[in-house]
Amino acid sequence: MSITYLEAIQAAQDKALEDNESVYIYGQDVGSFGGAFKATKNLAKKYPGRVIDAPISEDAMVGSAIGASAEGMRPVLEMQFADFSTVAINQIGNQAATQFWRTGVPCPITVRLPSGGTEGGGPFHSQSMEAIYAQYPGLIILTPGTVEDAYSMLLEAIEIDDPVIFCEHKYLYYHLKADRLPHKNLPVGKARIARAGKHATVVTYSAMLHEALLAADGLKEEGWDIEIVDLRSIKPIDTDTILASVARTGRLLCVSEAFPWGGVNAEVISRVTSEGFHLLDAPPQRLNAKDTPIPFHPDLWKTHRPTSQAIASSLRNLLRY
Amino acid sequence: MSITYLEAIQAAQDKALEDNESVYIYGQDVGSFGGAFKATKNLAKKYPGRVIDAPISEDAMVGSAIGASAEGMRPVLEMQFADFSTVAINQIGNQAATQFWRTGVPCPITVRLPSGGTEGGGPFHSQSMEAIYAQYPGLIILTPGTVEDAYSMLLEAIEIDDPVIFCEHKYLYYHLKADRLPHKNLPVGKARIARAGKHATVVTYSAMLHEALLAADGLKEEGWDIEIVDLRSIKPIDTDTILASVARTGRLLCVSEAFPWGGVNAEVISRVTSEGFHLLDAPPQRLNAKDTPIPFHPDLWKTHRPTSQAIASSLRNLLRY
Amino acid sequence: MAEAEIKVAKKESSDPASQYRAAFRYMLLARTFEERTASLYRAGKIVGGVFMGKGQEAFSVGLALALDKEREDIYGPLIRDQAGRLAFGEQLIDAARTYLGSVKGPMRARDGNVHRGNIHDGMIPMISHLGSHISVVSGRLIGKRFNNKSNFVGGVCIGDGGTSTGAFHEALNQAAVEKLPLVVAVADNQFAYSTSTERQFACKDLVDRAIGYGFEGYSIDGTNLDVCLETFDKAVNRAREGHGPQLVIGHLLRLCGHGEHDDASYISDERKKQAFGGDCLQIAQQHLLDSGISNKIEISQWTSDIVKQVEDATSAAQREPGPDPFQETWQALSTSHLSEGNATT
Amino acid sequence: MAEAEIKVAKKESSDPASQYRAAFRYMLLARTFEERTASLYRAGKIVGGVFMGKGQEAFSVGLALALDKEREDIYGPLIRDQAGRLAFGEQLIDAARTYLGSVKGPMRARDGNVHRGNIHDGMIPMISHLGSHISVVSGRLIGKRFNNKSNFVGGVCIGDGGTSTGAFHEALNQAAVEKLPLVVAVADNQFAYSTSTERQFACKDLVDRAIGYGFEGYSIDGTNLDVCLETFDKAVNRAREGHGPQLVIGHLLRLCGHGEHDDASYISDERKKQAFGGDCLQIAQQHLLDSGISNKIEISQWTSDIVKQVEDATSAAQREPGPDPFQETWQALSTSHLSEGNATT
Ligand SMILES: Cc1ncc(C[n+]2csc(CCOP(=O)(O)OP(=O)(O)O)c2C)c(N)n1
Ligand SMILES: Cc1ncc(C[n+]2csc(CCOP(=O)(O)OP(=O)(O)O)c2C)c(N)n1
Ligand SMILES: [Mg+2]
Ligand SMILES: [Mg+2]
Repeated sequence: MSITYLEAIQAAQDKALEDNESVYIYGQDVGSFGGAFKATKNLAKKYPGRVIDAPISEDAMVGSAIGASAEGMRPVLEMQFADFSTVAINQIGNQAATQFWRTGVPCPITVRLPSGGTEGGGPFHSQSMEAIYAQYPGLIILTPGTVEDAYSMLLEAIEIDDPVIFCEHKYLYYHLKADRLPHKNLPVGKARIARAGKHATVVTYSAMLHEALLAADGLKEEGWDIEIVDLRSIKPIDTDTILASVARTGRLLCVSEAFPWGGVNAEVISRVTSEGFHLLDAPPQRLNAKDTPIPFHPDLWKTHRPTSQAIASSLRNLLRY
Repeated sequence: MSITYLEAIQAAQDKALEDNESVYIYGQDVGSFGGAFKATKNLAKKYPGRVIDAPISEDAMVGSAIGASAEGMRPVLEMQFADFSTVAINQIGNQAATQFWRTGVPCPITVRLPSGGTEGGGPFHSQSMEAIYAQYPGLIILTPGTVEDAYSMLLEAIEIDDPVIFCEHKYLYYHLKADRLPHKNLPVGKARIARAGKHATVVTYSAMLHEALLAADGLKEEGWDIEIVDLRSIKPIDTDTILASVARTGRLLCVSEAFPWGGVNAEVISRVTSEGFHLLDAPPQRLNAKDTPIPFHPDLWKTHRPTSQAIASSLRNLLRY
Repeated sequence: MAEAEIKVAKKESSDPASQYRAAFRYMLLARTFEERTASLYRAGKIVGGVFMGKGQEAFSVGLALALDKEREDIYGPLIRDQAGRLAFGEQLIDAARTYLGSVKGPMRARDGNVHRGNIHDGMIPMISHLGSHISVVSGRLIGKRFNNKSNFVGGVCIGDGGTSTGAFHEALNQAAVEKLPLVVAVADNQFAYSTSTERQFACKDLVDRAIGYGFEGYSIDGTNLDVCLETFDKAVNRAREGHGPQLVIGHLLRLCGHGEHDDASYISDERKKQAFGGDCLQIAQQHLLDSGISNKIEISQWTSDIVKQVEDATSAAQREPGPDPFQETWQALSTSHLSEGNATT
Repeated sequence: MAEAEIKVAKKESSDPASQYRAAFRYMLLARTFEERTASLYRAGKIVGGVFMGKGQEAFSVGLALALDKEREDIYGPLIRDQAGRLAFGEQLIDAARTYLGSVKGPMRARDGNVHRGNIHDGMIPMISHLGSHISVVSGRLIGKRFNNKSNFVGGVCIGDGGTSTGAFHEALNQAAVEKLPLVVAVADNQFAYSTSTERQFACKDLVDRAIGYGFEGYSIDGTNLDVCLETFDKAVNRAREGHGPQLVIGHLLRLCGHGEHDDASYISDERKKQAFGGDCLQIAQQHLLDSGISNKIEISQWTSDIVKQVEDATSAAQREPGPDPFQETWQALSTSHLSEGNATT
């Protein structure tokens, strides 16, 4: 048997609906249609009345989920694309994220964001919004990069008593496969050494994990052992695991598909340089998408986002330092 | 004569309306009432039909400004509080910011955000949103920290052919005074050495500039000379001026009132460590607001944001390193 | 205590006269309390904005009195709903604590003034972004439906200006699609801050929006307590009985500045003489006297009771401690082990 | 070239028969072109989504033909407005270029497919977020008013699903307050992706929203070209003459999937047989024949001309170069000296 990243997301929702009566799913076309990407396939039929089509009203979708959560429900929202969550950012960042701190009443909602670029996605169906949400206090931001994490972290997200922004990567939906779903997995909050190495550390997450792994394979042939840290969650960030890796390698490259200003890479570098300055044998480097909207044309898109080639080239520079 | 930061903003809008027929002002209560903070005082009367009250529709406010700019207008929008621009973030980040890159047609709109904390402002009237907007390609983000900059940079903002997010600090509105308005000033894009020193560099902007200056005054008595860089604009960031300062002092503390994750401090530290790693004699440090919503109560608020005391204490640690 | 007595009057009696008497006393209590907050604000004892419901108490109390906490009704007040909050069951001391920064208030001094609420008690603590609380109230109703409850209603307040927000629209449409028992009370007080309604909307009456959402609609004189009580009673009952969402527009005038920092000099005296320009509290008092439902002596007794209540609450709250920054956890998450604390500073 | 000929017919003649003939040919051109893009999509030659206007061409062309570029009218099409785009003056080659990734297209391959437009030509290049282009069209009208222009109109398209967005609401309300000459065309094609209208709104007919905004409203059979032409003619004229914004709801059925990746199996055959389920193109063709406005021979000549035009445009666009990443400036700002370029990478 083999299961895709997308199927893992469907399976996690299936299990959550099965295990917990308080779970329901709400989003555009998630009902009998099964969602734009089929992440809720068959669920409406299997759980009548609990997988509900929403009008094109992202603000009201989130607002109502916040209210329902106060009645003991655990809503799972699907945004059709991460990009469209922009019109719900007020409910997410100002209403959901502040509720526990203001009132002491937790707000257990999960917002699924189909994120990241694909060929032909263009400026408004390709965004990686994790770093925008991460600026808001009161949110947990998950960025699974493997089939196993997509499954176990979504299940955990639904159980967590705080609002979770679940950034699943569209590029991985069909491309990524695993043999089976995990029974146990690293918990949310822990980063994973996705590849052990000794010459440099790459800190990355989501689809870029796989570009980094490819780059490391290539560099292996040149005699370099690259260690790769998969962040898994970008808020919180598992700084200890990163520092331990940098302590081993002395070199740091951060890779993210998001826009360059601020964001995960800058946050990781700031933590490492502030807490592990002495561990670094070379200036920490980062690689992001370019500072323009995300291009439609595949040739432009491939240049806009970091690729394994670009990562390898950055690593060579870093290793030569 | 003496003129406040707020009066400087009013004066800049007055001059822009006077000098350029294409300028108009649009925002809630900006008309005969003169705006919630009186930043458009008298302007509706002086420029009939060009200073217009908007309904409580921030999304439509920005959308219409984008359209009007394509007709040669140069709209200046007032958000009543920066926080409320959240519901316009889609028009700002996805519509205005992408237009030039997608079409080649510039989008000269200015969005004024009364930003930052004041006593009793609470979670929704105190936000510093500059680092959220800075993540979007296609925006220029200005953060004036002096009366002179408030004036000259707002005039420049209105002339710039790209969307400008003008983050004016409410705490400075009445507190900050200057003798006169400048005829000439540093252009947008250049940082300013607000205080020369040799033992450590503080990079900051907006209201925190004044906390940093106070801290530096205090440390002077302890024998330390602190250099202070006022960023003035946080996108673009004048990396050269920062690096030159760090080259002089060997020590870096970044201070911002915004939430801690990512943001200006992380971006500055990433640039400095990547390009000026060898200049640093100590790990770069940062000081932000805490990672919770902004508290209502003045005593909590003072602890939540960085103050001159907190800055001085961070600096002492940094200097002892 | 007079406050408790008002509540008894509300619950125990459904005869119109007692209801009217109770409603009037909530209005008077709200007015008196708000006037006290205004003077505390002017004295520098309250920070942040002080927004008064002066002129809207009848409309505000009308909705809240029609709601029933025992049936788990939900209430979503806004900035001018002191009267409604009290009628829904808010303790005066909690209002005073919130304004005065007591750490014992429901928001623990983290949030202030009109932003208070009590989620478990069914009173939504509004955030400032107008319109955004409506879908939260709807969500409460959706949640109750999932939990197989019935007979509940949600009542939510908004101003004329708030109807221009996208959030308002999405929430009303969603409520109609879900056929929720939601009553939306729009206090058309002719102004949003300084902006009068001609610059806010272009329909004749906001009730004209009801049909476009599939709501049942009511347009009423919001200065007339009788009309308010009757209309909300009807609307809440219709919602409870499954007739779907209800839109009630109350026509009235804001009899104060937007906040206490605003002298409202832009509101002309003529405006106050026009239709719906009157003071609902005075009108109600006159009605009490004219109809013989009450009398001068009783009203003056109520008044002095209320003044004392207000005095007691504010002075008690003032004696309570403010928050201690060093006792704060400074964690925005309930899941402590995922909270980063100061990782980033 | 037949395309140019169609345009002449539009401009020169206001007699209904010629207008109908011109409209029909735009519809046929749009249908033929979109069917070609669909097969190119299936062949893997087009990336991104392909969304067809099948069944909506009459409604789409109706608005666009009523607009007049010489009066600086503005047009804000959406994903199913190929017919309207062509009638407004879009060159077929530019459409083909955008789908096929030619760098010579108006979006230079930076953006694709339905997201094309031409700002200087008055055609708004939509972003994906539904509803957000309406206020941009309004802004164009506000800008023209500031520039003391007159007689201009803005026409803007949206679907039934798009009416649920906050952006839609804010824009319509704003247009009404500003009394803008804006015509909002809502193609109620019974579905938003897979979601049918009962899950989208709860009023009887979306035209019921007109009164709540202060718009003039029209609810029409969107499958009948005659009705579409006449209604939009009237609505555009009313807007031009200063009667303020107009809302036109067209009832019709989406005769294809949401996009070409979607087989639309959720749309039942009965639905297609119900009112407004017909194919506007077939209906118009029948009308041409029945009324004698055209005849089989002419229509078949038009058809073969159009097939050739479409073939020419798509094969020309396919021969054109794609973008060269190394020639790109990768700058999102027009102010080069403030552009950071790769400062951050
Ligand atoms: C989205 C949003 N924009 C702006 C504001 C600032 N603001 C607070 S109250 C107010 C006026 C509200 O008017 P209305 O809804 O009529 O209520 P009223 O004050 O008259 O009770 C404004 C503009 C806000 N709170 N939310
Ligand atoms: C704000 C927003 N949310 C979600 C989407 C995703 N989306 C694209 S088209 C569509 C359905 C649109 O339906 P409708 O408005 O009826 O137009 P139609 O496709 O029927 O022409 C959806 C949900 C979007 N584009 N924008
Ligand atoms: Mg009002
Ligand atoms: Mg539709």
